[in-house]
Amino acid sequence: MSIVTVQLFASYAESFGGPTLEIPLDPGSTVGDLVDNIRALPGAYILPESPRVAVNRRFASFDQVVGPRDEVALIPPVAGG
Amino acid sequence: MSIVTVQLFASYAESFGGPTLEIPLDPGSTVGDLVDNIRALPGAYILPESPRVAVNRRFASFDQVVGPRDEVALIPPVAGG
Amino acid sequence: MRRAAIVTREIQPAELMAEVRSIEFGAISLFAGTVRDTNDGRGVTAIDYSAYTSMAESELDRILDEAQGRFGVSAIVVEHRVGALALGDVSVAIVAAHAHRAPALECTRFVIDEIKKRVPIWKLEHYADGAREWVDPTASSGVATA
Amino acid sequence: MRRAAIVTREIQPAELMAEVRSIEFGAISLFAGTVRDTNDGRGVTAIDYSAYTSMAESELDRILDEAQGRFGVSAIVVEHRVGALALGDVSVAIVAAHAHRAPALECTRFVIDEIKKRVPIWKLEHYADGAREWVDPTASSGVATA
Repeated sequence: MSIVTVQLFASYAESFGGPTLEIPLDPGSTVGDLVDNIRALPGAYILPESPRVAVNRRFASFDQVVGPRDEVALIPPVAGG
Repeated sequence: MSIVTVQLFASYAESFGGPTLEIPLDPGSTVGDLVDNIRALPGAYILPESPRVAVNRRFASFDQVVGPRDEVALIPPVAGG
Repeated sequence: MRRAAIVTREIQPAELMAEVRSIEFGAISLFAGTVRDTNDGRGVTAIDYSAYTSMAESELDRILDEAQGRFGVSAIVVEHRVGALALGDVSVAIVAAHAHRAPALECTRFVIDEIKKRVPIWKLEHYADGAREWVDPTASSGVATA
Repeated sequence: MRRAAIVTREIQPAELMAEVRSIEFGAISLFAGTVRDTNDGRGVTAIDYSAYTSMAESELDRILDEAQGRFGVSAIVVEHRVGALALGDVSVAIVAAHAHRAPALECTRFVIDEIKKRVPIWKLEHYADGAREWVDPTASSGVATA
């Protein structure tokens, strides 16, 4: 079991009450497992059915393996421009 | 019989050797008649099959009637931008 | 704000943008045509632009009318320069502003495309080999510069 | 010249144009997004933009890579501003230059469309009625501002 730090921004940071989450994950866990764990937390009502997750500054698929050395972020609906 | 002044520009002015032509026309003549008369002049080799003609600052069709009170111009292929 | 002009001085794109800018709009699209150093494979050293000025301004006005009808863009400014232009000089600039980006972008494209089809402006290109030629985009070898 | 940046200072579109300008190019296309005073029918008084800056810059770089591949445009600069923006402020500017106009225009449009889909930037709108809301273009009532 290790801890993955997840960065939060904008509406997600407000909903979860801070700029990061510390999520415990078994080795070999995927982005999908991470999202499942996050869904159990208070504030998770804000997440859509398939929230976008970035791993090492790229959008990641739910089957991508993720661990404590990765830079992980939950990406709210973007609204640039 | 009256005289219609035709403005020339760019390559047409060079080909006909000046900025205007004075073309005699019968009353009720059309743009097509005007072009036919111009074709008889030296320098007319430069004209394409259907040269563009402007009457009163608008492109005109060959069946439009034209007379000495109109502002008439022969428009070479445009190349703005 | 709607304005179309043939000018003999330098075109300042930033000033045209300032003309259309407003807090009602979220999008500004600008297109600038500049004199480049080659055309159709030949080295170009300068271009003389000339126009049938009064008709060119009327035709530009008609194009802006049509653009407003098609895209609902009321804030649009276009200037086309004539005279002796050097490499890099701005020959034409179009700026359109709208609440949303699609109409602004499409309007700008429409206006430059129409200018190239029907505004009575001509260019005499001067080439590196000393030749000069009137550009004829309708000729088989003709290639538009911008 | 290719550059993408998230900035906190005022964006100067004319300076971005100067960066891409060259006598090799005949066409410059610029798009600027600005803060407008209404969105989805509500009066807007200001917008706070925030970003996941490092990823936003990487994602902008990838978009410019793709644009270069699609349109052959190598001269392109994009800046997106973050922080507290006032009405009328430029939030984003994209400038592309190319020998010909179609690639420059299409490149600019592609880049702004992609920015709106996938660059991690967010805006918190402040409304005339005192409310504030994170803009969500994926929500049913969401309307893109520019």
